Amino acid sequence: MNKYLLYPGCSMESSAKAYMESLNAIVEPLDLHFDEIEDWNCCGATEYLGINLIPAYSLIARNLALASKQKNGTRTVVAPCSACYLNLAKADHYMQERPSLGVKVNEALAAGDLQYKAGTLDVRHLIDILVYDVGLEKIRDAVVRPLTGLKVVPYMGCMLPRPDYQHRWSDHEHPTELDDLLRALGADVIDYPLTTSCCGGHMTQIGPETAFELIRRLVSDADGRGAQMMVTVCPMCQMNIDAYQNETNHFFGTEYHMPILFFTQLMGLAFGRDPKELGIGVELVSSRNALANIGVEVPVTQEPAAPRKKDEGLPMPRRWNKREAQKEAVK
Amino acid sequence: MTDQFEPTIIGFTCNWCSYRASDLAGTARMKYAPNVKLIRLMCSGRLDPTFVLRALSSGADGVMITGCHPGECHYIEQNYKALRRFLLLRRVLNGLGIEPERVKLVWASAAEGARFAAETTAFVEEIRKLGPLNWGKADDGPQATDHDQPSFAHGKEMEVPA
Amino acid sequence: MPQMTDERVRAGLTHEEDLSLLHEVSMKTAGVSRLEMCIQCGTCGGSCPVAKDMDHTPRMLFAMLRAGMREEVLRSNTQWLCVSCYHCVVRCPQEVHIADVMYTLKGMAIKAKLYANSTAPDFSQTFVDMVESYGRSFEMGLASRHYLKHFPLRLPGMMPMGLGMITKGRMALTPKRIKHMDQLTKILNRAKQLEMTS
Amino acid sequence: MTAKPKFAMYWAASCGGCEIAVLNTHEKILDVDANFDVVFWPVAMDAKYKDVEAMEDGSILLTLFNGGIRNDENEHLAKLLRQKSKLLVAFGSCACEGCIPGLANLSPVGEIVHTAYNTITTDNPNEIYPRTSYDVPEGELHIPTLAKVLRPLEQVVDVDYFMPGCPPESHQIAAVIDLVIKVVKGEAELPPKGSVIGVGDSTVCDECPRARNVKMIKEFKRIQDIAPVDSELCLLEQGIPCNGPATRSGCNARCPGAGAQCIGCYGPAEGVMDYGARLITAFSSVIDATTPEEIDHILDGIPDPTGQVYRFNLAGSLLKANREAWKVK
Amino acid sequence: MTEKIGVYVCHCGSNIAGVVDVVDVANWAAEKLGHQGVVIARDYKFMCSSLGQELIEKDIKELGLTRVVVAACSPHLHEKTFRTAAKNAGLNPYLVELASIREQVSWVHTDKAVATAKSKAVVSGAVSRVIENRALDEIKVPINPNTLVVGGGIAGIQSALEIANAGFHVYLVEREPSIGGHMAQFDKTFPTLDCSACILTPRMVEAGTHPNITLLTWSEVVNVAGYVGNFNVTIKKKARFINEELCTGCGICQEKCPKKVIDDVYEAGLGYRKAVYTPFAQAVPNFPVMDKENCTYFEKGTCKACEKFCPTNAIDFNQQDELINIDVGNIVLATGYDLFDARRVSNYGYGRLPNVFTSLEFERLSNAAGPTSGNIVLRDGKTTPKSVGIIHCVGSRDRNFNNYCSVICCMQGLKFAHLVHERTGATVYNFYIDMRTAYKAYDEFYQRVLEEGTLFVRGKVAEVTDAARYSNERGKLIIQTEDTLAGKQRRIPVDMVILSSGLQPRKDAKEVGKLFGISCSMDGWFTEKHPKLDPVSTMTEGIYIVGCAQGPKDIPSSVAQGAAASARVLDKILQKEVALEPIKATVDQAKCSGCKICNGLCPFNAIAFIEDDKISYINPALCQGCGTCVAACPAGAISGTGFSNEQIIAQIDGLLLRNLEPAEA
Repeated sequence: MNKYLLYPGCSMESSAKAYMESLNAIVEPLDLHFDEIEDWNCCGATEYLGINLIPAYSLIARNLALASKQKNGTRTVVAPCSACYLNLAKADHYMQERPSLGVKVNEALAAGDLQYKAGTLDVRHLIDILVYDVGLEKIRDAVVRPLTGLKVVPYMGCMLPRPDYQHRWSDHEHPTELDDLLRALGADVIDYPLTTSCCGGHMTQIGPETAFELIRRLVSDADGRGAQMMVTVCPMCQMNIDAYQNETNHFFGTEYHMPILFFTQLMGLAFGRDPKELGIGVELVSSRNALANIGVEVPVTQEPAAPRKKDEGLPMPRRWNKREAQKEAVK
Repeated sequence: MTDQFEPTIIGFTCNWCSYRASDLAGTARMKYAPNVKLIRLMCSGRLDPTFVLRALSSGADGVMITGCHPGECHYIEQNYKALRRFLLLRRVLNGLGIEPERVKLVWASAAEGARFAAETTAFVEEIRKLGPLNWGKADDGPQATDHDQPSFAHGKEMEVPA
Repeated sequence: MPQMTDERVRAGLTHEEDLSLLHEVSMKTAGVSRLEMCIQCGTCGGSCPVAKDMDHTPRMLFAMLRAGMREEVLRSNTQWLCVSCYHCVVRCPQEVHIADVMYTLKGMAIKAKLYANSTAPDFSQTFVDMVESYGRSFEMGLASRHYLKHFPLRLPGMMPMGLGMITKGRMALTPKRIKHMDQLTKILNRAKQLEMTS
Repeated sequence: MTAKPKFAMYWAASCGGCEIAVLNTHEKILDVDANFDVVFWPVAMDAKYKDVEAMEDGSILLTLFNGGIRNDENEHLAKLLRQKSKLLVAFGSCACEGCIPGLANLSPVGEIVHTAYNTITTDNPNEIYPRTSYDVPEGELHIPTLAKVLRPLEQVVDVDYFMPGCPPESHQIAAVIDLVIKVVKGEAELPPKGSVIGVGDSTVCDECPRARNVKMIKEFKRIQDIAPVDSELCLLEQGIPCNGPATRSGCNARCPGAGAQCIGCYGPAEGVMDYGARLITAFSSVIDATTPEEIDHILDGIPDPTGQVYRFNLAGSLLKANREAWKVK
Repeated sequence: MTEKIGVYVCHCGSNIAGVVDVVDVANWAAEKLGHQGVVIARDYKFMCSSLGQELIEKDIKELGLTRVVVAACSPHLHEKTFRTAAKNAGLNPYLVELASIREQVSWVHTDKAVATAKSKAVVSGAVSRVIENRALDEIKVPINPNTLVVGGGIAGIQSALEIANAGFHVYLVEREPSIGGHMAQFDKTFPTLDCSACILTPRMVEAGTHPNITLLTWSEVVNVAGYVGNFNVTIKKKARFINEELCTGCGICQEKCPKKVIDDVYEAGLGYRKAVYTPFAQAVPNFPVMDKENCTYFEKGTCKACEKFCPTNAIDFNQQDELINIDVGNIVLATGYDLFDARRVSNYGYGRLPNVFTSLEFERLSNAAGPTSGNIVLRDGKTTPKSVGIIHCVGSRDRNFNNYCSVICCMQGLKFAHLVHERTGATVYNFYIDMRTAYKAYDEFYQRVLEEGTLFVRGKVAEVTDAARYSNERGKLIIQTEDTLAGKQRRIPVDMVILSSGLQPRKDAKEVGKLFGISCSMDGWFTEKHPKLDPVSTMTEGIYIVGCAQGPKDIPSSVAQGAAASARVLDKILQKEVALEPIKATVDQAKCSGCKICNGLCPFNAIAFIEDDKISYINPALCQGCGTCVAACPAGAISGTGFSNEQIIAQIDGLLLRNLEPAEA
């Protein structure tokens, strides 16, 4: 059995729930075992690094420190989210490249009785594990319902193959790991030159118009190449292309309908799992028509409820208040 | 003059790169710490660990070994051999209670006079921080422990059975 | 700073060249920035997916850093538009850690309060606040609060999406907190102290 | 009948194996008795220091002195026997270069005494330690005082000949005895003063029967971690840190011949200033790696490098001891 | 016996005396080092002047000095001067030691007291050391007048012809079936646009027919033994399966051979050849070679079409590789370069996007004798491009690939721009970081290409893609770059992209270097003895490097180096013998245990193991004197002259002032 430490990352609990569910569904046929890092915290995404350097790296390093403490017979940390993967790998790398950073981060960690010696863990992405540890052979063997006829573009996104501190990927620009994996599932893989182009990242939040253009490029090229769906390895990519596709269409006056699923969801399908347990159907750009090509019926999920009567926008959580938090902590 | 400790350091250079680097530092009139006295070898591969041990036992506080950069050895690859010896030597010194930092390996090409000067000064400062090695004095031979001033081992009263 | 002499003012030199700027940015960057190695080839500006929206291409920004144009650099929107796609980083022939320099410039701009538009810094700050409170990020709160402040007009258009996310169970309505928040707080507080002193 | 020349043997800081080795010469021991008048040999016959003190200076022809100088008693006897002997031989590894007792030079005296008297081997709840002098009704009692470090004989007195080995091989002892007898009979000449005797002129590899090639090692391993050890091939080539290349020949490569690595008891080859330096360079020369990381990784296979290269020679090495041990007042 | 040592402290004008109290140093040496044998210590304004030298010579003669220490400048400057002075006075030159108190003291320190004290220590070290110096004699060896040239490109051909024309014999070894090298593949040569074949072919023919040149093509050097003047070289002559005695080069076998093979070497993968082939029409020699891997007979055991049709029965399927042994005195390495593999820059799409071409492919495309007869067309073989982008610095000046500038790519890119313009009239873009046209008539060529209307964009291209964003980009290759002069990102759609790929060391350069006992730089080019003053010699005497083996360069420079190395070789040949430095290692046979630890340490193969005696032996002529084996011998059985253990230990003690009388220490 292959054992790993899992760093799920925040989105796996919410926007990318389908990723988590489908991951859980493929663990057993591939004889994988993941132990979640206990009490892991957010990696800071691309935001924290822009505010403060040492706190940002300390935030990331807490996870590494917890992982290195947690003994389950492995020193490999697996992150399914590309941004998390990059942050963890980057902290590990820079703490070595610039030792003074490592010293300071450890000083901060010491305040929480933790420490981390850079270089003692291997930080890897889920697809790296699947392609290089499990191997395509074993994946191929587990396929019971080949995805023959499903035309997909593999979308690796940017933070996975770059900057690639540990030289884990076949290429920075056109890595083929996802292509190979999807081919092993029997899908029709279309060569996608934009496979590592950016989905817009946080620009959907801070500069939507910039982001829409990036999303348009990706969706339009995939569409132009006759893809029925895009396949991704990253929650952020999935979120941007799925949730903001409609907005993008509005913005440019286009009518693209390009569903995007996680590669684990397709693996689950190929392994014969029920679409329901793979979180299929929760995407906003429905994969129903695409999957109909291979005879998979997408379960009906609740359609958006009617807007609330009062035009009050989305419910807001209360603003963060330190005192209240302390009270809550006392409870 | 201040009373700060002035380390005595022996430096070994190879004939082709690092000695020429020190020549270049000279021709460029770069100033650096005067504590290092150089011995020119043909190659850092000539460096017998005996030389380092001898220097340390004869009163040097540190030893600086210099040679061509890896891959640029005049003798093709002999500096790698120096590197291997150096790494094992440091481990042995550590076992003998000598801070491994007292022996340093610096690669400097013939063009790197500035690097040679900077590394020399930096090393002198590192050794200054470590303080004197004092091995030369120890060489005078050990004195038997004093009867009247028993060390920790002899300090406790011996209980005589009744 | 030396006094600005009349002739300099007459000559149109309105600022002092700050030759330490490059070094400062380099030192504040995680890892080894190699910023001083830039040969102005333009690989970064050519690679950038959002270059067209930037005030300056990254390359130009680096030239400006060299020229000591502190204010212009920190006011630029370039660092805020960076999407961290790392295309420039892996292609840069001089191995300049461009994305990390962008992070440094963001931090410097926030500290100097020099940014043309507060959307991005606010977003980062909101995100950081969430993480510092819960230990996890909380998309719902983040997105809604952020949009409300900066794109209120866009919000109605986003509503179907937001609702879709909620009804499909993809957006939690309440944030999740890690168990040992106290530990994380201690670590971050210490880290902030260290940041101040370094 | 002319008086037989006088012979003495003394045992300072050592294990006693050298004495056994002399007895191991079998009937050759009878030649000693036949040709010499044994005047002082505490392990074999009763004798008092004062008897030796009473002897005329230079009256003993041959003294085999084994053991290093660890305390003031050892030092006193070394000086005394030097004074009384024509030929003083540093006999065995301890007298020549410190040997195993010399490894105590890696620790300050305090720690040594503490280890001996108050760790797992000794139940000492009241922390009682020996004192070097003690008043009893009968007067003041003395026990020898430990020196800071152990010194080989040569560091204390002038030595005529050195005969290394732990212990010296019996066939070599026999040969030396034969030689001295011949010299006494006027049939042979003594080697130059300061010579190392009872040894070969090269290193252990010279006598080692194992086949050898150009060596490139990817890892060092302890011999017990290799299975099976190739019985025909050079041990160093198999990654076992064998001290043979740097160790003086004369033992007929006894250990490598028997399947164990040489541990270096015969000390350095002729003219070598520091034995450990020779082993450092021997081991590092066979490492097949170029980056510091790789090299360090390979070196990790030698867990105690100082002990490995100075097992027998620490007290006789250029640095002689650990710095902490020196520093103790 | 005690030595009589003279110590001479140089003022070097004020260079030394300005910082070091030279009089004090001399007095100190006389007083404190007297017991070591210092009988005279003097200071003098300029020791290196003839008067200074005479001073030493006079003392040697009159005082009977047996050792001399000169405290002056770096030994690299004047060691030879003072050794010669000693020699003139009858003292062995190796009994002189130079103590550097200028480069290592007065020029780098400012405090006079400190500098004087350090000078004393340095002098003390030299005095202690010089006592241990031994008289040494230079070693002289005769020179074999034959020369080996490895590599039959333009540099090697030039070198071979120069030596052969001077009347000495040359063996010219070439790995490929024909000499000519990369130059034979080119169409035009910059900046004059001479036809490459027109200027190269006569040289090839001359080399092929020269009575003093033995041409060994389809051959490789497999072993080199010996040393300057006396190399023994083993060459493997690979089986051609053609009897060269009988073959007339008529070409019928090629015509009849049924097996077509993609020609990856000469045609850069754009064209075909047969299984039996001469790489090109003007090949020298013009005997074909049988490609065993692809020959139907070797594959299936039948065919032999070539044998059936050969009019002279020259086909010999039983031919074997042959080892040839030759003795030569000097070796010239002209092993050339490999083209950078452009597939590594995956963002340029070579190998994925059909209409991205490498420079070598373009050379073949534009060559009238090439696969398209000189028509510049797209990969479909017929469409003429309307717009072409030429990308400079592909794989060069880039830490992801090669750090260095490949020198020729700018001019190559300009040449391509000109050829595209001239032959197709297409719009041409050149994308560059810096335009490097620094050589005679090169910048003029740049001007000419500017005049022709080529569009220059200053910016390193970020990517070449077929992912169209806008309608004008459909079906095109889009070159995305920052136009750094305009400060804007641009996307330029073109039909064809040409990558001006860089040069890189031969992939086996390291092994070849090891074979010949020379070193490679970090980048992998062979290292010259001195980058400015001795660019064709190497640290191994008798081995020279020319052309791109030493670093990227263009044709004129390669030719110049080829000729330069020949002058060095001829100089050696005419001297008839060569003196070797007597800094050598020797094995004490009695002490050697035959442990073989030193055997793997010598990169010059100077250490041999004598099986009969089970001991190691060092060949003094091969030994370069680095001393690594001396330091390594675990038995202390190896000693080295010039830098003996005794000398160095004495110098350590001297520098640490351990050599003073006990009272002084």
